Amino acid sequence: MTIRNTRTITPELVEEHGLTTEEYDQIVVLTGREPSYTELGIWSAMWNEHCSYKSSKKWLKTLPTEGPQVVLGPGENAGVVDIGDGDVVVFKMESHNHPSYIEPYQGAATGMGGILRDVFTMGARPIAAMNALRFGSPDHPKTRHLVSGVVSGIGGYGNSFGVPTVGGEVNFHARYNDNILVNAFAAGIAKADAIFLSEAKGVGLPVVYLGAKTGRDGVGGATMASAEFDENIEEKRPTVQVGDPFTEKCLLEACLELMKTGAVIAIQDMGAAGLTCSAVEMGAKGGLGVELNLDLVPCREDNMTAYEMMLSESQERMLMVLDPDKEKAAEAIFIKWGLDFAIVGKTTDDLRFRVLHQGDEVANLPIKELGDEAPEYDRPYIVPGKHSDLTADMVEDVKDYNKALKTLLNSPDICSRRWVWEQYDTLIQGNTLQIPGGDAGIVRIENEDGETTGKALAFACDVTPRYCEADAFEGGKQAVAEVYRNLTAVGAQPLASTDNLNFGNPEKPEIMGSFVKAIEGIGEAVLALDMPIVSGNVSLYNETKGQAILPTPTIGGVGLIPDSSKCATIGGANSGDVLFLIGIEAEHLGQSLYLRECLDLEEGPPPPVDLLTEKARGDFVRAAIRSGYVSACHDISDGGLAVALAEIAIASDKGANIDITSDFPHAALFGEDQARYILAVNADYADMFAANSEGSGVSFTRLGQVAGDRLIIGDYISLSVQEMKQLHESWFPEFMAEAT
Amino acid sequence: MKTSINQFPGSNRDRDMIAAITKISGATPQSVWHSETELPKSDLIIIPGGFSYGDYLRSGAIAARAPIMDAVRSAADAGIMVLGVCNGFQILTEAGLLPGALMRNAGLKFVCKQVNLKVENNRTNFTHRYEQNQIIPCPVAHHDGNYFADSETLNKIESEGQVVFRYTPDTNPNGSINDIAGIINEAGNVLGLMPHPENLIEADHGGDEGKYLFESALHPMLDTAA
Amino acid sequence: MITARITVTLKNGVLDPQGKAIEGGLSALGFSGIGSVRQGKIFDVELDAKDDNTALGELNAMCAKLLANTVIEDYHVEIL
Amino acid sequence: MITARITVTLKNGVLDPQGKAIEGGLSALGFSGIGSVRQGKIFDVELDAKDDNTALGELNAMCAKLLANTVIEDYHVEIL
Ligand SMILES: Nc1ncnc2c1ncn2[C@@H]1O[C@H](COP(=O)(O)OP(=O)(O)O)[C@@H](O)[C@H]1O
Ligand SMILES: [Mg+2]
Repeated sequence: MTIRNTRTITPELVEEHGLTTEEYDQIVVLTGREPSYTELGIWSAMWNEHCSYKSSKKWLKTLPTEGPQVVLGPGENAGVVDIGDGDVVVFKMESHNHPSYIEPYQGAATGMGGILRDVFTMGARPIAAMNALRFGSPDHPKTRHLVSGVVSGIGGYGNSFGVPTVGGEVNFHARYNDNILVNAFAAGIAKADAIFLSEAKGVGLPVVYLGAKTGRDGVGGATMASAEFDENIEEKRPTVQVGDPFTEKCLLEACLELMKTGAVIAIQDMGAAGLTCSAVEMGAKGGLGVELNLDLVPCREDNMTAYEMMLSESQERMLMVLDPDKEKAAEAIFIKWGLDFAIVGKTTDDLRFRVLHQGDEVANLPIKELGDEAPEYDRPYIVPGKHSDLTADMVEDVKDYNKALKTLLNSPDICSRRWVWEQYDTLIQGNTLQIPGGDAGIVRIENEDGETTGKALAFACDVTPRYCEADAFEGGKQAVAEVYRNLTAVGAQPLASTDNLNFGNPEKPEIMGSFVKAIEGIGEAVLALDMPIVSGNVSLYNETKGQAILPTPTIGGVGLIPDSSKCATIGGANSGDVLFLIGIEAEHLGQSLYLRECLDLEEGPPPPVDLLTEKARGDFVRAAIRSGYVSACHDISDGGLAVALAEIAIASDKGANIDITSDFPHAALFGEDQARYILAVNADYADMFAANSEGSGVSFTRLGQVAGDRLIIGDYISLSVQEMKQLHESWFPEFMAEAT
Repeated sequence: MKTSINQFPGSNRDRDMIAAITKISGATPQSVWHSETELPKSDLIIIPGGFSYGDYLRSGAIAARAPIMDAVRSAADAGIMVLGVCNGFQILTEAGLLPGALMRNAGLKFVCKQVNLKVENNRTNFTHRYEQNQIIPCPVAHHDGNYFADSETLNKIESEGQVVFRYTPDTNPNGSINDIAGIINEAGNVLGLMPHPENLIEADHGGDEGKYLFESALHPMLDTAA
Repeated sequence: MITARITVTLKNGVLDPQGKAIEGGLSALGFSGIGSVRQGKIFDVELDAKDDNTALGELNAMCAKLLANTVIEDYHVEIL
Repeated sequence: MITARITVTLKNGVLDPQGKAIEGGLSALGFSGIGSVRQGKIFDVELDAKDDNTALGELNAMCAKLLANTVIEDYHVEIL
């Protein structure tokens, strides 16, 4: 099938391209005439929600993005943060939700590919990856298939590429039945003075196409859906892109080698809307025009038209502006790695985006307007109502706490994710200090000669969508706070964050309202906890048949561990250690997993987050870990104190005796009040630790001791570690093994 | 002792291997690109892990036919030590330097986890620093580690002490026949194994049991047969 | 027992990194004149069915439900 | 251009974990009466050769040298 440039523009065609009549009118004005078919494709690619952020821009601007640690905030392929000694960490998170629902393996694989490219385009070698996944209800017929495909797709790409996956999240909820979420995070390390940007500089310089060849992958998903538009349709082409991690690995090595030669003036990966988006962004950012000659583009398929080439989303490709003096050396590197290297155009000084194909000028558009002047909407919104109070005395007490803890440990959202992460290479590169299963993944930092520096980075990603659904503002705060806590719990100083805002249709005022409130909450929290947002991604319209997903603003965070010999993990508790609770006895059961898993209710407000308390306790815990006497640490989140204690016991393979009594044991055991940690402290230091807590004004309780092979919590709970481990480990593999 | 490391497009544990050898021997190994036809003078040739050529077709198949492999074959014939780890093991079997084949894991999934290995033969130049029958932990990370050989080959390698590492039966991660994790050739100078000793050489890795394999190979016993 | 062969191939236009790598591998081995290589799968299935027609129905259903990923693959069933 | 299909199957007696898993998957989906499933590969090759015989020679050589691992696999070449 070929889609010719001569198709006449009809209102239907405009609509199929996802443009409104008003938008189209503006396009005609900016083009100065009616656009050609290829031009329409280019406008629609640049002005769609995904590339233009037209519904979200106004609100994204309100997020705190600055701080002394921030080298480069949002706007480039990834954010850049200083980690001392001339090194920077480069990171971002991105969604590949819709493609992963259509074709879970390839969708997730190409999602990984895209985020890895974002990181190495900037000159950083990827050192860590994470993935935050949301699936529908476990009993939905499609869920297993999607879990299995997505996980093997992420593994298939990341393992072959060679980046360790050190963390992530998996949740199940019926609201994701028809819209799963696949958010992938990647981080890389570079030298602060060797960061590469997409801003083109210099007139008349060669624009070079790098990497894999262009096929019809992903061309115009929207137009493809209607069959009658071309009399020459041979078949309905799949719009699915297939990932090729092998080519991407070669592209990584070739790009890093190339960057060392000084040949790269500007570079941009081809992600969504491939050639169009990368060329326009490079030119628009640099205040330059770009001219492309499509006859020179390496193609995989015959007879590709201009429209198809401009809109193809074939993977593993890059565009760069080259220093012409270095052309030969640059080309040799790409030949060595078996990749395409083709000069396909040049920079110009006329601020036009011109595309030539077979002797015709198929597009001639104003580049700034394409890139920077996309519509921006202030969509109407309604702030969602709040739940009325749900105090502990209003919540049924199940009395059988053993059974409740067993239910929680064996529940879809709390059970061990080992089934998932054992399919990921968590060790490659030889620097992983903490694999998944702890609060944060830890990777030590090497210098350029491969020697360890003593420093390490910690990575975590979190959001609790059920909290966001109940109260987007508190939920947004909580997502940041939980990342902060997870990083702190391994001894890291949170540095900065990235966000992946997954919501439903922004044209619905309630959805827009939760989006706005979530951003407000995130903004407040990153400011208070000093974790500026340096990169991110927005994914809207996650909605099917009027049913939107739970609001899911995933936050990914990076923290610094200055001395990697001083970190804590969940599994380090030793017999005889004293267990401390940092924080106070829980009383909040609203939106808790106790409520959902034991009572089948999703009610009440989420636990409120007090950012000052969060910060004070975090600073205290971090300092304690760094002084070296904390043998294990874990924050308290889903499932409350009892689950957190069980997780430490399971990970450390040790029991514990905990001394508590409460008027509301169900709340004390399972309440999800925020800003709390459990620390195991060597008994010799326990008094000192208590005195320090006292002195710092941080609330704490001496819970009991690590001992034996049972977890005994007052008169409420007594379970063997063995049994808890079995329950915790078995849900996932049993679920995946079950017949559909 | 000169070590060289063969790199193919798609190799990705080459960096881990270079780091490990450098740490253990104090000298940086020489990297050799797959398109070379000659090896620098080496006493130990290592083929590292990864996904050479994407592991497309079969793991290690295309790499096994790369130009450098002729040089590796000649070196192996001349008695120079050759070590293949993970993808390196797959490449050595595909090249016919080791018997058998590595098939898709029985669970059909990539698996990355710690297993236990039993040193079945410590009388080799790669394993003399271990105790005979010593059980060591070691990580694996692969999709195709399910060792297979026909019964004749199997009998032979079993009876000649060519099975050097075995998974303990409870930790076999891939369904490999007889729990085989690593084998050596008849001459005793070519070893292939699926696990990653290079990712277990220091306290930060949670143990250093992998180091002894490299120390053995870097300080071979004089004149030993398998 | 009826014996059947199911052939699953990538749809046209879908990238086939395996085929591409094999092309490269073959040229490196000195084979020339190769236009393209596309890799596919076969499944040799033995099944008990009362006649070929019933078997065909079953086999097509197996493809649609499990053996082929119809988003990117085509399939073909043949009774041997 | 000559178009050929190469079929590579596992030798008898070589365990086929993928085939086994598919058997399991099919029964789980409610398909009954399945005796066995064995998975194999096909390569659709286009090549320039002066005649079918030359092509066959080339294709067989490709199999022996790269496309099949004769330790575990058999192959078959067919000109289409
Ligand atoms: N998709 C995934 N990939 C890798 N690791 C994961 C994934 N999902 C969960 N994990 C890991 O499992 C552990 C438990 O996850 P979670 O319950 O979300 O932790 P927390 O409550 O500390 O945020 C963490 O170590 C996390 O990194
Ligand atoms: Mg979490």
